Amino acid sequence: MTLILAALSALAVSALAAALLSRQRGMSLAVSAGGCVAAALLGIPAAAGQLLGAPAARIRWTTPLGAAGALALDPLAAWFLITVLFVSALCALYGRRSLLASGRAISGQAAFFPLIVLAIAVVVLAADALTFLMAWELMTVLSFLLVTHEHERAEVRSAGLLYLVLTHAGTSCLLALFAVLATSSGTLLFAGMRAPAQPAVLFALAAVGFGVKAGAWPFHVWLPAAHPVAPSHVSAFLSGIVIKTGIYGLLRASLLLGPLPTRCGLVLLGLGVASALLGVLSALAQHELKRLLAYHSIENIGIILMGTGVGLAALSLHRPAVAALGFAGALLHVTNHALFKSLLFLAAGAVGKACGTLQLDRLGGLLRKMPHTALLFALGAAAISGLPPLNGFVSELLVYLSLFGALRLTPLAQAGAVVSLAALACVGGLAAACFAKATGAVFLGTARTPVDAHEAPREMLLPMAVLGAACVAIGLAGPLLVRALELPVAQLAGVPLSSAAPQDTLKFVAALGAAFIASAAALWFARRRLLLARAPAASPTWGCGYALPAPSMQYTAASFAQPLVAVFRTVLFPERHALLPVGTFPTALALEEHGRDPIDRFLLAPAVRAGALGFAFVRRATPSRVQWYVLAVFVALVVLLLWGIP
Amino acid sequence: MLATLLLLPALAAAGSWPLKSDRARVQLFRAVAAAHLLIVLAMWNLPPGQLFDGSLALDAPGLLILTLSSLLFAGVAVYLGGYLARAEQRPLRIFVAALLALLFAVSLVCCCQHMGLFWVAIETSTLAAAPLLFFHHSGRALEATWKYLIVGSVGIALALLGTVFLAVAATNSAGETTLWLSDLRAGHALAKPWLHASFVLLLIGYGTKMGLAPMHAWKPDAYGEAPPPVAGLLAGAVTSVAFLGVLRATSICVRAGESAYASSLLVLLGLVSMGVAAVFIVGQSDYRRLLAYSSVEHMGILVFGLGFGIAGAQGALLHVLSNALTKGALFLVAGNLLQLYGTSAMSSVEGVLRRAPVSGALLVIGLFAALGLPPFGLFISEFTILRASLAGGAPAWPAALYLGFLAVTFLGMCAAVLPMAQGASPESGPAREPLSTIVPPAVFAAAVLVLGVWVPQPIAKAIAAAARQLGMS
Amino acid sequence: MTAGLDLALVIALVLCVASLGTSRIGAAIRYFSLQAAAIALVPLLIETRSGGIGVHAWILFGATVVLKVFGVPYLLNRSVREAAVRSEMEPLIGFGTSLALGGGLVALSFALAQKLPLPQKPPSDLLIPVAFSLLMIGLLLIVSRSKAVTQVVGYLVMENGIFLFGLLLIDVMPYLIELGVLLDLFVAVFVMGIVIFHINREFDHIDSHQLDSLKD
Amino acid sequence: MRTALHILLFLALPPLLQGIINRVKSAFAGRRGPPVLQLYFDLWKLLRKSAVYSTTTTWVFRLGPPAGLAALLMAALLLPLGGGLPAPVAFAGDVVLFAYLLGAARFATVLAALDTGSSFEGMGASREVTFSALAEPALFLSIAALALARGSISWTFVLTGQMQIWHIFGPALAMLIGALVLVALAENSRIPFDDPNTHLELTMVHEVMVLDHSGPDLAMILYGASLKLFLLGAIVVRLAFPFEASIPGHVALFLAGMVVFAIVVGVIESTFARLRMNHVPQILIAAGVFAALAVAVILIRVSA
Repeated sequence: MTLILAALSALAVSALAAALLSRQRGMSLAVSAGGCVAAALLGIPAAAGQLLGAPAARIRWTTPLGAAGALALDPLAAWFLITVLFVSALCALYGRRSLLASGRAISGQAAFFPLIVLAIAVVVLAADALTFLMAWELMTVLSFLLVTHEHERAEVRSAGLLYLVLTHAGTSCLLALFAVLATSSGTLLFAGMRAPAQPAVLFALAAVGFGVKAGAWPFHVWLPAAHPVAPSHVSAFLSGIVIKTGIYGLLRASLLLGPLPTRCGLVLLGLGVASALLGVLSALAQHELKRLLAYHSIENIGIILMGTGVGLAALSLHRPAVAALGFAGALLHVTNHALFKSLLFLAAGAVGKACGTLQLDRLGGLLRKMPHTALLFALGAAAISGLPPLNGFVSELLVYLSLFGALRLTPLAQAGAVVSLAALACVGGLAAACFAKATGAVFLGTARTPVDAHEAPREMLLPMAVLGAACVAIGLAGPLLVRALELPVAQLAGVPLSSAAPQDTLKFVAALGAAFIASAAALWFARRRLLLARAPAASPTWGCGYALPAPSMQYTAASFAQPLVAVFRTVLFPERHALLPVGTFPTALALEEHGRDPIDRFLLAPAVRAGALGFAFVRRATPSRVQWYVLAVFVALVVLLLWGIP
Repeated sequence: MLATLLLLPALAAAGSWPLKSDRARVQLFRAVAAAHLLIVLAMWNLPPGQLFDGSLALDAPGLLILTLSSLLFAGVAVYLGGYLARAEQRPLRIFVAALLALLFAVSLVCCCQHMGLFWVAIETSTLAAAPLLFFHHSGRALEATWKYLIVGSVGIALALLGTVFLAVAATNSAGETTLWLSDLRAGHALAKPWLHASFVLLLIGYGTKMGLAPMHAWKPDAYGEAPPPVAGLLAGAVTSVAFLGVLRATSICVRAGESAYASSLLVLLGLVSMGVAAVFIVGQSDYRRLLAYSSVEHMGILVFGLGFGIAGAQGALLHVLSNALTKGALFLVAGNLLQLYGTSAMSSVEGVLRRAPVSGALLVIGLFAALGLPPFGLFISEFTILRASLAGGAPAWPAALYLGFLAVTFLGMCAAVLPMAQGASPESGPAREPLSTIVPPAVFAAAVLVLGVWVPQPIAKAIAAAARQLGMS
Repeated sequence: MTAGLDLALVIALVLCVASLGTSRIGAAIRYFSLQAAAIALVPLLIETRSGGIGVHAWILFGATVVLKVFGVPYLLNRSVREAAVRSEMEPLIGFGTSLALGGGLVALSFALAQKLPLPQKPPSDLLIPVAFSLLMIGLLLIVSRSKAVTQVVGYLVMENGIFLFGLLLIDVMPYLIELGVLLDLFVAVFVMGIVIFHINREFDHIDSHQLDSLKD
Repeated sequence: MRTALHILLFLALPPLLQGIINRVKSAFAGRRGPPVLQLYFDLWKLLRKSAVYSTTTTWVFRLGPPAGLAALLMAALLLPLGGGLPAPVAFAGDVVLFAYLLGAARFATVLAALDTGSSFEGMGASREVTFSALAEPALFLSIAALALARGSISWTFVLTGQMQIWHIFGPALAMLIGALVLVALAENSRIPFDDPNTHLELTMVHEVMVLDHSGPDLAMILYGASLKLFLLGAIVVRLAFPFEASIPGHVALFLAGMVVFAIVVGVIESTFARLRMNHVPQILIAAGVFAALAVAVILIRVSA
């Protein structure tokens, strides 16, 4: 715990120092990044020790108002803490360089970043409701401040507002949840909390409250708006880390609520399926890289929720081994997604900085200009598509294993598992399609508009490289993962992961993964040998006989995704603006399709509009003469007197 | 000591009248406010004693709210220097005298241990505030003052009636009665119908002064037209002392074994206030009126919390402190904005963070504090109240409505204030912000922060002692 | 002397209803003044029932007469004179309707009084109903009239009702409080008078119709 | 020894399957057709040729064929021949790895296609990912059905000794085979999903993606395609012919089954027309529904 506290204080001190130094941009950013790195160096070993079985550590205090508070490091917390500290340190390092290069005032950014890391670390470590909620809301506020860095742009402001308001609505549910828990068990400490009679209702509160933060469908509307407008290292951090706190909260709440009915797990599974499918489908319809990545966060949260849902359902049906696999998949995917999604956002940020745009149909051919960024982006793309031998595959495999295990539960769970299997398979295919589209449109082919792009500086590439290396390492780690996940899973499922015996699977997956790399390399070198003697010729791409191919004639990202979008148009409701050909010699033609979110378009926006109109009507109808004011007092008096006096 | 505390502003009010220069008047006010604050702070350590057989004495809630008011006055006194220097020049004779009279009245309210005297003190504060509202002498200020006076007077008249009813309720078989708080709370047999009627009247009466809906209508008009520092005093100090009235009435009711009755009314009025405020906050176009409605909302939270026993009262008392400081800070910032942009229409205010970085930051901080976000004190108090509202198997709908209204208000406030703070500024460089106009709101905000992170021990003790008055003896 | 007490109360009630029906501001002020006089007598009449009239009652009588019967009407008349407005134009609620409403409120007051049994028998059975009536009709005056001065009259009528209630406690209420109440009332009217003066200057007449520019 | 035999079979035979299919199609068309070993000759020829690389392409283009082939080779290690010939690598969940290795191969190919910057190859890539994404649920539902029926999620167990499940789940397995054949055809871009022989780039899916590959790269791609067909065919064959025998006999049996599979594919290609592109998703979704029905039937049987 000492190390953990040292890490927390490193964050706090660096935030303070960064704030005090805010006049010197360089110093301030360096201090901020330094704090995050120091926290990672101090905190990760401590948390890792916890994963390997060090005794649980906690500190407690009592506030003057009599509320008990505590911080505790248990395996579940340790797992998240490692992810948080690792990714945040890399994002901070990247952010230092990219903010320096941006040339605009950094305002609070340097101070806010260590602070939000601190808040998230406390969220994870909190062992009482009040500390948890405070850190939770602090995290919301700070992420809002980080997102609205470039608040001169109207879209940034509206996205920030949407984020703040929706996540706060979620927090209201959490306030209710913890207030009920605290009153029914008479303590704010997690250790003493017992769920009252209907845990399902409380679980619903938790699902909504944490679901909003996690960006689960249908509470996701804020996510694709807010993540793209933030500075890239912040987007990376939000997508990689902040939304995962929703998952952490859900897991923690399930521990607090004790045995839950099976339907809770199945509802979560359903939310997961919906999030995963709709997330990836919406991503396909996107034309902007960071928005596309943001929708993929929804997809991956869906996968995590599927694992969690199976875990909870299996737990309630007394199949701890299946539950262990589900939770293991969820936990590992939390970390994996944190790694590759932040890698992708950081790479996208480098592209945005180099080209000034992230519109897929304006980019292209960047691989030649930004080879390292391209390599890392492609690596991240393969990882997020769940392709072996990278880390995304391993966690998806664990989720698959748990779903297969769930095929032997009750009929309802079986049905859920079948649907989820089909959905997860489809999601895998669609994600690969979408990332083929993104990688292809940005890095491959030739530039669609002329840009003078340069490779990102080394200080930005290095954090990305570390993330990429971590993706590969986890993909090849094999049974080591079982060791790492053993205790967190035991905490959630009641039995350690090894009781579900995934060691063999992971061992073979790692071995085959290594063999895959080796054989691909062998084939590559074999071909080189063959071609050594006969030097290959160079020519333009075969244009199928057309003599004057131009870069603008390349297949665009939009057309690439069109067949899939067309298949799923009943789910996506794309908005279409068409200027169709008229007459014999049509002149202007145009076709635009926007994948505007159906939840936003048909539910949220109309509701907000209706509310605003209704309120405005009441406001206008309210008289402003003093006579009416007095009448209101008079009426209140008579009503209360008549009501109050028997 | 108590006598000094009360005489100081009263004499200063009289003494400021013949002074030659307005400058000297403001200096006098500053000195008195500072001395007042010092005396009040000293009272935390030295028992202040009592006056007139104990008609005037300080108990825990009185001391809390007195300290709060004194702090607000001191802050506004510092602020006024910078504000008036840039404001429209007007003679300050009446203004300063009224300010000092208000300070006197507010201090008096906090010390009253007799419900009749309490009423007199509150009425005095109402009257003392009227010239402050009318400071700008414009047609709009006139209208606001008139509305304030009429609605406030009707309300306060009802409170007087409530006080009379209380005395009737306390009449014993020997024909003797009392309005001493200690007697009323001692478990005297109180006549139930009269007590009920009295509670309704006191709640409506002091509720009007607090600005509970539906008696709140004067509030946006008054706060919207008063000079912002005055609005800050009204929203911070005057509403808090009015709340003290509701607190006293509730404690009497609870001790008489009528806590269920009192709770139902308090919760009802609290929720109505929060609901009405939410409706009027969403889409509001004037930031000073917005703050007024936010004040209505927080007054609703206060009485809502009061409806839930000791725990709720503890939350409400903490809320009174945090809310008053937050409102003080926000109105002072609003004053800066008004002077900078010359209008209180939100549509004309944009990019404050760029144009006046400190005021902008304070605006955002104040907003977050007012919305009950951590690490500010209102988060703790709102959560405490929420917990209290769910305790003991109480029905969940009040808590659900409470959370719902809070969420709608959150939406409205954010949508209104954030676009003011953020965005590009039309002017090139940041404007000059004199220290005296930013230090007081910053101090208030810092105090709210402290209340959210670690409530100082003496304050926590005082809150606990005050909340115990809301329990059965 | 119960008859005398009842008579005073009935006179107060009638004057109060009458002020609902008049369109002339001067008349309304006069009615108030007379009503205050009737009410000023009430403490004396109560005391006479129980024997001698105490110093307390005399002081109350004196203060009421000075402040309410003469002081307040003087202030109001001055405002009216300066505003040069004589009659209540365009009331929000017509005179006939207000009278009818007033009747209803008197009935309501009698009903409410039934619900509030006094611990001890009051000096007169009419005391509480009349007090309630004055309170309600005062409020009705404020709500239904559009001239600022008439609203002040309404407020004063209401205050008179509260004063009557206060007389229930004539033996036990400390002087200090009662004097404070009276003084506050006087200052309130004084301040209102000043505001009316300004309204007059700003809007040329004291029509509070004008005062509705502040809204959302 | 068994592993070596397994590897040998899976490495050597795939091009033969192509040959048989082509012969069947020729027979239907009344032609003599190319030799059965034609693909071997083609591969040999290509390996000896040099390559032409577009100036637009980068290492991504060059990585496509080796990576794609490597993934398919790994996948080949996961399938059993049955009858005492388990897969060289078998573990719980290898079914998932198998599917995802196919996915990895596709990803590599698609990126290589996009690297050329050609609009035609982009179009082909787009269709490839569309169809395979839609085929994925059918594949996984089939796997789920088999897993339920056999109580295992390893190909080696699922595809070995499943004689008795035909007695219990016969109709469901028939539906499954139907679904899997459709998946196999779609994954390999064969009629009715795509016509590998057409020379109109606009109509093609897989073939158009590899327009720019030449020499050894094309060899790897062609070989990979035949391997992929062989792998999916092997699954269908093991399901459809669940007979077991001693090792030599079993290998013969398996090969006979593969020949039948090739003939069936050839017949289908000769008698069906290629579907319009926008009808393809419907067929794939239908395959998914078949598989789902099979799952439902098996679920009811299992829990009964």
